[in-house]
Amino acid sequence: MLEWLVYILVLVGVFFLFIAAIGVVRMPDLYNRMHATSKAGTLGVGLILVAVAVFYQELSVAARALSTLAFIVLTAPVAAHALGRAAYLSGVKPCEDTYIDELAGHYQANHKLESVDTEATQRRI
Amino acid sequence: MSWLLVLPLLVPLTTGILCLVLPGRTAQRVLGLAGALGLLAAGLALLAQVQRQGIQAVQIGNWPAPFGITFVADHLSALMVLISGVVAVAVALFALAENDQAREGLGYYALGHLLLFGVNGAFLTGDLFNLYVWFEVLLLASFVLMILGGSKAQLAGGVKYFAVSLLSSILFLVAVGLLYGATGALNMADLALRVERVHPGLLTALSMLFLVAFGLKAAVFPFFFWLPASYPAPPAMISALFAGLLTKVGVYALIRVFTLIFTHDTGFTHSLILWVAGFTLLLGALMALAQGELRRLLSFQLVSHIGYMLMGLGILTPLALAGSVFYALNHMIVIAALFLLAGLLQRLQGTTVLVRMGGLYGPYPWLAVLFLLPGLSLAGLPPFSGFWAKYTLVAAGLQAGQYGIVAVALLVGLLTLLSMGLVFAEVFWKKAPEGARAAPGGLGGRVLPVGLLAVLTLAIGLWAEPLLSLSQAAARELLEPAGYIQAVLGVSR
Amino acid sequence: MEILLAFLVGGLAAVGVYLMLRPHLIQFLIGFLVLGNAANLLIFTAGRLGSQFPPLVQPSGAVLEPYANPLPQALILTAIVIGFALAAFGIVLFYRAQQALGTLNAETILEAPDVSPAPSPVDELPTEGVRR
Amino acid sequence: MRAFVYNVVLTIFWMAVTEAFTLENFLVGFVISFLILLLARPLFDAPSRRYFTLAWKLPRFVLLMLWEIVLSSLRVAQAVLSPRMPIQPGIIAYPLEVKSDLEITLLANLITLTPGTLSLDVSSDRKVLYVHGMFVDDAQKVIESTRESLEKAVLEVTR
Amino acid sequence: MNTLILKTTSRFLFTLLLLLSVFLLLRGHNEPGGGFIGALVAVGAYALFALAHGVSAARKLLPLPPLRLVGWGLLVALLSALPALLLGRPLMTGQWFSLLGVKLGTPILFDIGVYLTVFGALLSAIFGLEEAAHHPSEDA
Amino acid sequence: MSFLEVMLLALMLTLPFALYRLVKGPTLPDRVVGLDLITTLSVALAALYALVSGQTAFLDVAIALALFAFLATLGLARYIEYRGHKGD
Amino acid sequence: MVVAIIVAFVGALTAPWLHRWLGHAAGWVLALLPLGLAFYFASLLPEVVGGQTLRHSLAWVPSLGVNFSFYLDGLSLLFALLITGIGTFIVIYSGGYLKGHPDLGRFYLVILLFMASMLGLVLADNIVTLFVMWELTSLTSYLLIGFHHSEFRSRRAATQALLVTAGGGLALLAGLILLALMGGSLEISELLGQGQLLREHPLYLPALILVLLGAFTKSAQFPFHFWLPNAMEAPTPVSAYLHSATMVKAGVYLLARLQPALGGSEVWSSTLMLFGLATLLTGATLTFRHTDLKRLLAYSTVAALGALVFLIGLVPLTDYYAAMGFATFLLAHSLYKGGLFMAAGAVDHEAGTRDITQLGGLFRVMPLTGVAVVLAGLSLAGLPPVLGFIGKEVLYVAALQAAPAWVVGLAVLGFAVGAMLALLLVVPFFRGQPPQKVHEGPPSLWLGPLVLAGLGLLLGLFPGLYNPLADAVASAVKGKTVAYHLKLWPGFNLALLLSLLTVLLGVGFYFLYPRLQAWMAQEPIPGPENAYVALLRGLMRLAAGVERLLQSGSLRAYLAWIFAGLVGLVGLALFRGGALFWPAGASSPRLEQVLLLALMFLGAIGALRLRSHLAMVVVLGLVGAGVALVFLLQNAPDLSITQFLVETLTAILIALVLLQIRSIGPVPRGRWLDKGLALGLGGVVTLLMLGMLAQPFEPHLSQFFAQKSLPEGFGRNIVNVILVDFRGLDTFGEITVVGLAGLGVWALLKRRRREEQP
Ligand code: NA
Ligand code: NA
Repeated sequence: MLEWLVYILVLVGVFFLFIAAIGVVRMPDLYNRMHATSKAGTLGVGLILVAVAVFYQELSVAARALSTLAFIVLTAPVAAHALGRAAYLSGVKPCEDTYIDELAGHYQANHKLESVDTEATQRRI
Repeated sequence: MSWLLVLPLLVPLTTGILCLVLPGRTAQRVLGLAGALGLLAAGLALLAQVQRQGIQAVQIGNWPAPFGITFVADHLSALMVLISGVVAVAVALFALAENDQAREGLGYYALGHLLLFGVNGAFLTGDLFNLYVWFEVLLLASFVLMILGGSKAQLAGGVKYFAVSLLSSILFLVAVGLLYGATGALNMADLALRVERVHPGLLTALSMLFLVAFGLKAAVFPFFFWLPASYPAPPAMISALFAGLLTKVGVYALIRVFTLIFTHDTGFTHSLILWVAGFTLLLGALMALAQGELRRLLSFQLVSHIGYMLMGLGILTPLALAGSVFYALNHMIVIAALFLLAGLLQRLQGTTVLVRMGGLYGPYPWLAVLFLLPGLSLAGLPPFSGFWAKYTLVAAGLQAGQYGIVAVALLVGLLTLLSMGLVFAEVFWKKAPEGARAAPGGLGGRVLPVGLLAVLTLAIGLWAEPLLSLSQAAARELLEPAGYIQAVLGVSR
Repeated sequence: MEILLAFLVGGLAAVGVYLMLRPHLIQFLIGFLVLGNAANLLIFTAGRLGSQFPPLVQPSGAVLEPYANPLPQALILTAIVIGFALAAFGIVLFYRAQQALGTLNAETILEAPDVSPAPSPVDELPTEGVRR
Repeated sequence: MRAFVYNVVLTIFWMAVTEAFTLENFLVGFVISFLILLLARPLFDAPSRRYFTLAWKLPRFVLLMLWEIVLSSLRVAQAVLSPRMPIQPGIIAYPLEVKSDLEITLLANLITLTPGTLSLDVSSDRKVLYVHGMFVDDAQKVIESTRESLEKAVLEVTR
Repeated sequence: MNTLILKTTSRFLFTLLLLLSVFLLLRGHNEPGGGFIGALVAVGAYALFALAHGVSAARKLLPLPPLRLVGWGLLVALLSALPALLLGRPLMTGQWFSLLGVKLGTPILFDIGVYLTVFGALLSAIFGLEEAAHHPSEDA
Repeated sequence: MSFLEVMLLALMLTLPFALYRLVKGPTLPDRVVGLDLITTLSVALAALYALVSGQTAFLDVAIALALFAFLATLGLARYIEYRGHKGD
Repeated sequence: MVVAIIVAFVGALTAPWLHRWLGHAAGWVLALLPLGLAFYFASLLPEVVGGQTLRHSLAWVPSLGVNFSFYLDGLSLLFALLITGIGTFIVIYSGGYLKGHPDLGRFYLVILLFMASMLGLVLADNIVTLFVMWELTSLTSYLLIGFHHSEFRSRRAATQALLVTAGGGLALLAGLILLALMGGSLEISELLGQGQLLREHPLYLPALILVLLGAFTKSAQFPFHFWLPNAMEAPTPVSAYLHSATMVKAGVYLLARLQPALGGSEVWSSTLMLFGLATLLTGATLTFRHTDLKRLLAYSTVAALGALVFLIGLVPLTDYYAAMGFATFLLAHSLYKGGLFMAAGAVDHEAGTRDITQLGGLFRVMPLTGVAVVLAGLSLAGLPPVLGFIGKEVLYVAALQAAPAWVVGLAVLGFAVGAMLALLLVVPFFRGQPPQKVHEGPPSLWLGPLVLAGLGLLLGLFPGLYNPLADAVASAVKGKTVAYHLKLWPGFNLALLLSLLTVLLGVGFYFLYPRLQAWMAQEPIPGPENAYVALLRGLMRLAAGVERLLQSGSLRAYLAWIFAGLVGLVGLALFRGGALFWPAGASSPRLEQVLLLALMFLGAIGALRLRSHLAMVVVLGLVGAGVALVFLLQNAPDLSITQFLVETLTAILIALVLLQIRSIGPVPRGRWLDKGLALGLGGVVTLLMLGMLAQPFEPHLSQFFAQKSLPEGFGRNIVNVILVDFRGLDTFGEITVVGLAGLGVWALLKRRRREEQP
């Protein structure tokens, strides 16, 4: 019974990893690709790690598997943030379909970021 | 007495570490010299031990061979260690006078002794992979020493030295890996027994990898280019240390593996080594003639004379091998002396470019003597140590009917003599050119180590028997590996 | 598997060598790293493959067979570390060389900026007009 | 914080008396001593008492997060797998209510992990979080839903 | 990189990485890990901190300058090799004893030496380069 | 081939996608995303292999990778921030 | 005898100190050293003349069979007496000639060292000892010829002499070693008895050629004669000593010494006669070109050396005339030539010129020197009643006995030039006016010439004084006992007629000389020296060319050489040894791993076309990760972790550095050479790996580790136990490497920070 749970977890995990991979290929620009890895990727890995925890039914193994998951959850968004920000700063333009870009023009020469007049923004939308 | 065998390792290591840990300038200087003297003493003790009791082996970590790492001292190893101690002492003395606070602040003493740590490890280890590690130790230490101070020339030379060394490193690694894969062994004595089961053609091909990897270290044709590109760059004492020790490690490794492991097809491998030796000798000597700068000239001489050491290995008779060993030992002293001397001249005249030098014979006659002793020794003239080295090789070559290489060896002797003669004429005899720099200050304690080495080459020349008979003992052991294997593995072939 | 690895190692070695022969020294360094990977795979293969278990002794004291040959692993670990140290040093060396020499072109880093005439046994070296 | 230290000290004492220094025993001891401390809650001052609320807010928070991740992944999957790629990407400025470093960071990271949004950067004056959205058909809706679910959750845990 | 998110996260991840590093070091003799791996992770911790907060801030989190650590690491390794010599055994022969049921020995000490050396050396490289690469706009 | 082994193979089949992005780019950050994906996949592979082989030791690979690999992304991001996405 | 030689060397070493201490008187005191040695050797005369040979030997390098051994018979004794005897006067003469020269102390040192070496050379029994002394004479003469070192001409002459003589010495070394190998001994005295064996040995001819090369270069035989006149750049005492009586005679000595062992073959006699004659004629002919006293004497020396070599070639062909002629002519020449050189120096010293056309009327102002020149001139001309006459007489007798008539005729022509030279030398003393302020030099300058020339007269008048020693010399050269009665007046014979002819021709030449000289000095005559110069210029050009070709300065070229060497050597060995394998019994490929390997390869190839280095690093990250995954799937968790970590840190480091430097490479359009080398190397690596995998593998090491890891290493992670225990020393080295790298990086960067500070 537990075995089946493991199989399902793994299967779904692999599925999401596939989604992440395909997303990285198919998505139109960098920022959208990062969505694929940071979400589907995290989920996919997470499911497989949970499968490991379930499979061994040992506290020490589960602890390691779940802390791995925790680490990924901790680090993946930071990495995505750093990369997205750097890419934007270096001039990687969002794809043409991009609906709105409120960040445009707000980075100063020394990479400091201005805040925007939120009222004005809300009006624009 | 197993500690005696690891002493040449522990002394420089401890010195190097203490230099890293103790920041005081005085402490470092004292350690720098004490460590070198200690190494010399350790080398003497080890040689005495080997003399008395034959080949020594110790199983590091007490794991029996071939499973752990074995350290072995036969005559060859012990002699190499001893002479490296001599060079170390000379360079340490020079360094005491030469070093400024800046270089000491950059860790000169620690680096120097860690270099010696690697060199002696390489001389003493009985394990091929372990040898790789020692090579890397001495390599990295030498990289850092080479760029210490960071002048443009040093960086330009350092880049080339580094690049080629990387290549040799990886080559050596691959060679060890392949040999391990073909035999399952890493211990050199174990390898000597197991290579018999390897397909001979494959074994020859593997031996070629070692030839290239060690040939790069030894700077033989066609792998020598890095040496003249880099050795002239660092301060003289560092060049001297390198010239004295580093290429000899390559030569040592070649001698070791091509007497212990790859002896199945000497008709091919060792003939090839002879060709390599011949080209190295000739091209090195020729290119030395084209040099107008002393240290670059010496670098080409260094390359050329590596050929002599390979010549003995290629001929592979007891006398020839003894010649190789003796040549290597002699050359360590002589070339270190010459590079140090270049340092003295640099200090006196502010340059080592021959055309801008001159006029030293009158005011510095003893300096002329200090040049002539090692210079003529390098050319193989009596009554200096270099003569016996060349004599032995020539005699061995004639005995073995290898007339071609003997002719090359003699010709190169003449070219070397010409080269040294030209240097002598330019630096000492020629009038100082207009505006030549007047000697500032003086040379201070820098002269002492050069003098010691120069006297040593003369002393060995006059009384060659001890070192020659030791070299012969080394050669006998090399040609009869059973003793080595017995000492390491405790079994006979 | 071993045979495939032999071909992969050869292929990686070719790529590494090709990069090492490029004129830019950073490419040389990258080539070295590729070659290092190839070398590590080579050593790994040299210890033979086909294992099913890692070389860990079970708490019971037994080693599950066939275990992966631990020796090449130890050798590779050492080699990786050394290679890494070399690479780290090299990266900084190249950086400094670029700063000091203004180039990292393997063909233009000169080794004898001071080209001085060699003395000859039959013709005198010019002593006039020698810049010091 | 002090409560947590007490908890750990008690756990160690538990392990000592049961003479078993294992991970399992640590967990058992931790839970038992936590329950005991829960009884003794009035003995602690107000800031320390936050430890006990956190103890049950945190798991809820984590579960919420997991759920959000699953949802967002499904959304991505849908987008990735559909042939026409129905996305409407955009970068929007999200006016922050949270103030402290920890809160901002937590929120930003959560936004990245949750449906269709990805934090790009925080303005230097910490007033605005710039977010890349995959499905920005209505920016205001994105902002509001985020404020309702994520920012609230963060504030619950941190304050 | 001057970002709030990274700065905040890095404080937490720094300790986490250090913890992982010690974990990998100590269990290395029995499970995957060991001095080298542990040291790399520790270097990662400091590299992260330096990236987020600047090198000088990271240096303050070190008890000794990195190069001094190299010296001490090598010294520890050397000291682990010597007891055997004093007892008349070959260099580096492992000397073991039990403390509270835990098997301790010179090889473990040696691994700690490895840890310290690698940590110090790589950190000196990372810090040095970070300082060299320091960009004016990164001033926090 | 057991189910898990099939899954292992399936997981491996995601790598070509990453390779595509890696080689294709077009910008440096895109390649970094590719590398990031490879890291994530590697964590998954390590975890899955811990299942397939029955050896929990491989979980340690996953742990180390999970906590460490993002440093590369950070380092590269820093480069991109100051030197641009074209790589120079 | 050994002691004598050691005393000679040690005595020489004291010279600079004695000079500093004693000042001008040093020459006289230092002369006591050769004088004492001369007396010592003279005291051995009775034994040697009595037919005894003396041998003294010290073990020197016993492991090579090299002894510091010495052998005294008539030949070596004669030489020893010449060396020490003439040496005595030379030292005295030097004190006068170089009075006040700042380098005089050094000069004493070197010339006495030379004397000691020369003494060692002629006494040596062991061929190694002989060679050592031989090269020492070359070396010391180098320093002596270059005494006026600030002149380029002096330096060039010194280098030339060194190159020619030391170069010949190297050939000699090879020849001597061959002889020793053939004869089975390093002792000359033992080789002498093995002439038969040596001559029949297949290596006889090469050995002979090598020995002759050594002897001919040293003794300035054609075509190596040119260095000797050039060596006249040396101060006169040097010429008087080295270039008349001693060093240049070393080659002659050696030939005479080895005559019993090597002589007796057709090739020996014909070669020696041919070259001897050629040298004689060359020396004679070139005499006409010069007016410089020392040059004239130098060419005359060349001629005399030719004559001596010619005589040695004759020795096996005649019963004893040639040997006796050798003994006599050798001594005569040494005496008159030494005297003449010193006299020429004295004239130069006092008159300020050595040009014979500028000199005149010297006898009035320098009578003692004049007497010496007249006596020596008689000897040079071969006129009675001096020893030179006897020497030439016996020579003619020997030549007539064994040489073809045309050879004898040519020899007469050569000697006639000697007679002419004698006239040229003597006449300025009597004709014309002396230059102003010229007067006789101090005793140190005229004592030597006078004594040497006088000795020539004495022995000419009383040849019986020399006869016993001459017999001993001739016996040594001949290889069997010779007893010949030397007389001043041999009676009328063909030889006497030839002598007369010689003198007449000489007088004739004397009158032709002014015109001939003017004509011959006009155009440079191409000779072997041109070849020497061309050879060396060519050598230097070749050297520069080779350097340009090989040491081009391009790292790429160096690497290409290395790769080419590697592929070539390994490829050759593989194909030659037939080591091409397709291993059987490898583990079966697993699908997911095959996929992984393929991806790694594609990634690596894909990275090659990128321009950005960092992009390349990122793409190659796939290879790094792939390797880690291979390790993972092959059950090596430690490796996998390490690989991942290291790849990550490497990427960080590279990114950090590339932040600072330009990192776009040129668009990689590779050279065919690079591609070929890359493919070649890849192929070779694959072949090697396949070969390796085909070998049976023994896992004995790993089995041991697996067994002992827990029970004796107390660790369950075998890899870690190997690292910290089984092979802990590797790891020790490894961390040293890492530490050094850290130190290096720090040193590199620290320097930079300092530079940045103002
Ligand atoms: Na190496
Ligand atoms: Na290691």
